[in-house]
Amino acid sequence: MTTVALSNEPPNQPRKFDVVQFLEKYGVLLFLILLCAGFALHSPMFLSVRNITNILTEVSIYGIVAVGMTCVILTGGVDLAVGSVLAFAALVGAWVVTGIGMPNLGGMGFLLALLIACAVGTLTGYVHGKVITLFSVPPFIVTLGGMTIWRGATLVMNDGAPVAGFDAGYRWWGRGDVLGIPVPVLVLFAVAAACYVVLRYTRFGRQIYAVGGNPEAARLSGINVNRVLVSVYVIVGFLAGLAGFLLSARLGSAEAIAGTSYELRIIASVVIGGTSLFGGIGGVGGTVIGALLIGVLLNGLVMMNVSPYYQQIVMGVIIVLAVAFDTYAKMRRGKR
Amino acid sequence: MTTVALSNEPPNQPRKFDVVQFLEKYGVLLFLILLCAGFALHSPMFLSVRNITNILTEVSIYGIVAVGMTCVILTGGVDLAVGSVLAFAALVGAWVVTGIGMPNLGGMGFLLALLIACAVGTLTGYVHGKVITLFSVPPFIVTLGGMTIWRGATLVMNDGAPVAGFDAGYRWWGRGDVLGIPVPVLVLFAVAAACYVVLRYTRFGRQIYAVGGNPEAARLSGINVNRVLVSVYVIVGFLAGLAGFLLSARLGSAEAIAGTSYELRIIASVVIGGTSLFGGIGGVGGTVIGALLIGVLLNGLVMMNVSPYYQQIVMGVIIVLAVAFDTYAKMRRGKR
Amino acid sequence: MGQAILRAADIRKAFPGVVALDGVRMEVEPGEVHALLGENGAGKSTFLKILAGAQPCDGGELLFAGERLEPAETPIDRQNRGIVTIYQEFNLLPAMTIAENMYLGREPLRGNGLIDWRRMYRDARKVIDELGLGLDPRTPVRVLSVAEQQMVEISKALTMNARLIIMDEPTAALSGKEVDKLHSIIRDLKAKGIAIIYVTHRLVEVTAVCDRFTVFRDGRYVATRPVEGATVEDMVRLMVGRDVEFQRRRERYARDHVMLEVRGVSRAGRPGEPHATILRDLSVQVRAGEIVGFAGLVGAGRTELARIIFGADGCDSGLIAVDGKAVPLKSPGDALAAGIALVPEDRKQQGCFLPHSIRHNLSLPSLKRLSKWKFFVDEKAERQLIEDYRRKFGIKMANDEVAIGTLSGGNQQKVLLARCMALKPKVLIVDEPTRGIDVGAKAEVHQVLFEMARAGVAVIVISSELPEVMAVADRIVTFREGRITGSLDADEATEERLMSLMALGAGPGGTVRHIHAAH
Amino acid sequence: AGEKIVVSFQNMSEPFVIAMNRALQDEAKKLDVSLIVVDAQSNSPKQSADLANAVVQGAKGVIVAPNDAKALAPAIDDVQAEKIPVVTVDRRVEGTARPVAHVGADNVAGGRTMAAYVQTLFPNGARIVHLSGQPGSSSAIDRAKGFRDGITAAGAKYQIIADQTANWRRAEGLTVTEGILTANSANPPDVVVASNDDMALGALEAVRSVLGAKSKVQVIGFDALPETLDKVRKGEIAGTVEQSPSTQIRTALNTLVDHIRKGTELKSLAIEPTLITRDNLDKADRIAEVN
Ligand SMILES: Nc1ncnc2c1ncn2[C@@H]1O[C@H](COP(=O)(O)OP(=O)(O)OP(=O)(O)O)[C@@H](O)[C@H]1O
Ligand SMILES: Nc1ncnc2c1ncn2[C@@H]1O[C@H](COP(=O)(O)OP(=O)(O)OP(=O)(O)O)[C@@H](O)[C@H]1O
Ligand SMILES: [Mg+2]
Ligand SMILES: [Mg+2]
Repeated sequence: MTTVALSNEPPNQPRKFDVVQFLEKYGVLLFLILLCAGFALHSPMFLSVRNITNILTEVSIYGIVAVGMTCVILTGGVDLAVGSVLAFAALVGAWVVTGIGMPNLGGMGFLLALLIACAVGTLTGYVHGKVITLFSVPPFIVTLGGMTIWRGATLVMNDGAPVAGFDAGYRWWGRGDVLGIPVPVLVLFAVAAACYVVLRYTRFGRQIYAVGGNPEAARLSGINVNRVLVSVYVIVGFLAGLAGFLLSARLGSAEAIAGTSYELRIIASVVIGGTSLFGGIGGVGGTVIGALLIGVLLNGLVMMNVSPYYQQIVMGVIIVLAVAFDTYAKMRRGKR
Repeated sequence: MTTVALSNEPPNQPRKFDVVQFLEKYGVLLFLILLCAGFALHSPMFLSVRNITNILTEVSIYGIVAVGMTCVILTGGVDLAVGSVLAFAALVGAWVVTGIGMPNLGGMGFLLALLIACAVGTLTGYVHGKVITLFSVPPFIVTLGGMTIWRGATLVMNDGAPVAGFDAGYRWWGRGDVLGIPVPVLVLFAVAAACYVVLRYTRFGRQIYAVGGNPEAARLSGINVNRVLVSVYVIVGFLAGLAGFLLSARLGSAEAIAGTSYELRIIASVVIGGTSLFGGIGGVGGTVIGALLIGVLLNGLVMMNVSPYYQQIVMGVIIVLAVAFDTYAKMRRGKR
Repeated sequence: MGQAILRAADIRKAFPGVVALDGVRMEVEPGEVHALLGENGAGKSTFLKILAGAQPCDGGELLFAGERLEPAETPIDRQNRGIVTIYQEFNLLPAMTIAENMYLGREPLRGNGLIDWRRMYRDARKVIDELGLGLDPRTPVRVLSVAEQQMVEISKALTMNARLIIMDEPTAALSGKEVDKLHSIIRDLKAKGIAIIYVTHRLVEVTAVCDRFTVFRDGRYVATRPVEGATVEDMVRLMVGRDVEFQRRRERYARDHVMLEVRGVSRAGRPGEPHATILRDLSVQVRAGEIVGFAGLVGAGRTELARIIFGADGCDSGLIAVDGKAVPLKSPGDALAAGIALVPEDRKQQGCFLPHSIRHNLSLPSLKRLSKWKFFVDEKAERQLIEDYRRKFGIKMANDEVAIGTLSGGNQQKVLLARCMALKPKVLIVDEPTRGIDVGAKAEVHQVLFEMARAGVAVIVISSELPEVMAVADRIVTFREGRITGSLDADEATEERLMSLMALGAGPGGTVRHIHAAH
Repeated sequence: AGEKIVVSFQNMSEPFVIAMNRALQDEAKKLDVSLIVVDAQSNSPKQSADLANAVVQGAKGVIVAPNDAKALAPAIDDVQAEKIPVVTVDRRVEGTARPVAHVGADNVAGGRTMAAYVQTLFPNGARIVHLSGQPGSSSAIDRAKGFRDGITAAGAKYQIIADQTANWRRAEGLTVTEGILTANSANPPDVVVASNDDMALGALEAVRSVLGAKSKVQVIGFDALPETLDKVRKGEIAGTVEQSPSTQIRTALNTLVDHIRKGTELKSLAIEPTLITRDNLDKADRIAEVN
């Protein structure tokens, strides 16, 4: 990647709002809107409330993890283990509550599952972060290891079989809604908003950017680089656990193979959203747009009845186009 | 990643050979040797010629691609499309020669398949490189797109069905041997040696390091950065095509799903071998060791009949350990 | 006047929000050393990058040796024409060795087309020795100090076949001895008919080596004059557009209270690590309100000691106390908490977050103070802070949201200084604080250091410019080969006395090195 | 074209599914229905989303080859709640609110068929190498379960000496088997049983390369791919279990279309897994594709 230094936006916003500038800044968003318009023209049901709800629900699961992944990538790291952690955390949670007999808890068993899933996710993230910082092993390797380790652990747990049989309270988290908005979508909004605030308005957020932008300068600015690094892996682990719980609630079963190859889709969301894999540049707004782009593509191509094999081709082409368009818009903006 | 600086060697060699220093420099190699010793103790057949041949043959297919991937990663890029390109190139090659009736070419049909596979691989790499440089889209996105595009194309080609029925000349490339050394292994040696020489003894090799180490400095030193970038994707594409041909020769069929998720194993080989994902640091020697480590693990754990679920756990742990050990050895070396 | 080798006319260049060059011109003759002067942000580096082909210009005409230079030409095309550039910000590859950097893209080849490593190292060694650098060409660049990196850049330029060498602030990081060496090389080059464009903020150097000078102000051409007959004051007046007063002497604010105590710091060198000088039993006391200058040749261990005090590097033994309390030597975070602040010498590697905004760069270590509800950044207070320092230092910027990487070198340095000032430290260590800062701003920086001292801060100034150390410090501590060799009151310090303390008994190359044990 | 039918497959790069899809396209032409085929790429959430899309797209009927027995239940409930008839093929779903018609073979039974065949081949006992599919996928679990249960029931003279996975892949089938055969080269196994044909074909390559072309080690597969059938005919592979993909999907489509057009009841149909050996090759679904 040749254009690291100059082509990018400082991680803060202009003070006055300007539509053209906004669209040029979020070229992918513009592209997404055009894409949606295209799908809507072709298939009238695309913009139905029902379909939009479908898309958002589908997006929310990996979108939640992608928000956490943004923090990790901002530090110049990566987490390949998210898919496995998602499955592991959900399975442990579901296993414990169904194992000890859920109804006994007075209908609140799901809360226990939620807590356990999040705790497991957090813990795995902590382990990754500690190994990365203590032994200075590249995040790619540590989380690649984590990816197979937690997947293996998931398979061992219930001998590869899924755990099912949740009560309505549990299922609500995946299938319920509040004022018509599905619960997972609400969770995604909440998580994205929280992360946005953290990255943009808090000291910790600034530290994340600093560590990714120039680790040595960050250290000399008094930042505890290792603490920041561990924190971002903890965050993404926690969110993977949360997403795992929501997914199991949505599917009504916690599968051992859940989230397989999610890591790529999640990292893609982040990168499509303009966050640099080299760290220090990007943000959570772009990630949500990136996740939506993938979700819209997956849905729209099916709606248009593109044959599955061709779908893969079209999907690849459009993703590349979207990012190329984004770069072009940014360049144009730089030229003015 | 906070520890970029420490873990690396300038790409020039010590003048005198020193075993301790060598082992500290190649900590992963030492680890690999210890690992082999462990397996050998446990399962006597591990060190049999037969088994070593097995391991080497298995390693050679993805090792060949990993050599090319080293060049890509040295420039700070990545190629996620290698698995798909491998399948696509092999299938096109096999499809053409079986389609036009192989034996007609006087037993030399396989040469045509080899040529076609390499050409297809080269072409896809060229496309990736051009898109990356012309539209300044991050390599991650372009090759992620490529990954689904070429896989889709492969599935479309023969409607997802494998192509089989190769003659003996074709099969020789995957199953034959020269003086007891399997052909794919010889190819790996040749490819690795060639790449080593290129990286170490040619201007082009230096340019690869320069582009990865500091693209701006490279540009100001008069290096045509875009040309170097396109070249490395061409190289890895070519090698993926070659590996695809060898794999189809080995299996006796070119499958549409060949090489699925190979990209991760290949990138892992490179990173385990000490090449930095940020570019500019590393080399092909480490990559071969990394590929061997993965191959030995895959084989050794099966030889020991470790249950598949636990295999994944053990595998993850050992890979992280190996790299941690490597970092430790390098640090120790720095301290003396 | 003879035929000009370079003629630039009406060069224009705008960046978003800034007009960097507004129709500047310049003429250089063969064998001439032509100084290019101007305040920070005047557009010097931008102009030179356009000459070098590193940046396109928006308009104007360039003639080199009678030929038109096409705007589309790349650095390599310009290099082939014989225009060689030493950029203000280094462009070295840290993981590569000195020789590899020097010959990057032009490696000597053997008959079979493969790189001739042996010859490359031999040739590199020759050039390095000519410069009196005393470095092994196999040393990786990442372990070099800033001064050494600068010398590598110069060596690299000397290996090319040049007709015009562009030097953008080549001496900003060098101490007297290296500067003299460079000047003698420049004279050799000049004798060979090679033209040189020389940018510096140390105006005495202009008098020493240059034939003519051209001044830019705010992206505009001001004047070209012969050096003969011009005084430093004349140059300053042209640059700034008014007279600048230099404060020669000032009051002293030193109190009796010892603010910083450094006792018995020792450290064995670690090959392969940056900043690896051996330190032997260093002890220094700095009182509240006192300004202590560290003087020494390149590699004497000044930076090393500063980094140890700041907790950035470890040491084997020693004690640091601030205000009577011992400080753990663990991390910069601890040091900052104890009230020690450091402006590092390498602004690109250790100081700036290049793609981030000026605001984020300036306020980062002070965020604790600038926060509300514990975790949140108080952006109003933050903006106020930036505004204060923008005014105080005259930082030239479009607004505080632009990336620091787009600032001129001198302005970046000002932001980093402001960053440390904003911390309101008890102990302030500045390593080459005025590196790349123009004369006017330099006086302002000194003024700020005095203000800090008056407020009771203990200040350590490391500078390779002896006149600067002598002008600023109350007391000067001299270093040689990782030892402290003396401590002189500013009143009794003369350049001769300092030089003898800094260099006496030094081996070839100024210091006894212990590098490259890596091999 | 006629009614819109949505067909959701679990993974369209699996040879078994590819065969199903071919038969499906053919049958759809005959019945004059308009098909929307979607690929879940082994991803339950995606398949759920695809089913939700089916409703939006206005499907008149839905056929699902579920990626997971349990995870698709809610999505199928949703489809049925819209009064859209659903038929599952290949695998059953569990835990739906209302029963779902199923046309397919039982993978556990298929596994048992393999175990029975091992007993037929080696009445005096055998040393067995077992290759299962991708860990966690439900057909892998079921086939392995049926097989292991069958072998355990057959007594101690049948011994699984190595139980590994090759992730459904041919290349892994080859390397894993090579490793196992080398480790046991002092006392080679009698038979390699693989949960799909791709792995079996890989294992066959391994047997040949480690033990030579004349080796007596038998290989048993699952799915009856044309490539395998060819090898069965040549005597290189002992047998393969068939679940008649084309029959399954044709029956499912016909049942569904009849229900939509004529209001007939949706009936489940169990397809018995059959063992294909040299003796009954002609019974194989795809024997026509073998040249
Ligand atoms: N890439 C860029 N993007 C935006 N503005 C830039 C860029 N490069 C330079 N500038 C602006 O152009 C102006 C001139 O900068 P330049 O670096 O040429 O100054 P200079 O004369 O070299 O100053 P100094 O003495 O501090 O090095 C400055 O205001 C700077 O902020
Ligand atoms: N063993 C070694 N290996 C490599 N480099 C070494 C070694 N010892 C010393 N050096 C070099 O010498 C430099 C020591 O100089 P340091 O920066 O500590 O002193 P200084 O007096 O501040 O000099 P400067 O004027 O360069 O700032 C180190 O930066 C390093 O580059
Ligand atoms: Mg400048
Ligand atoms: Mg220094």
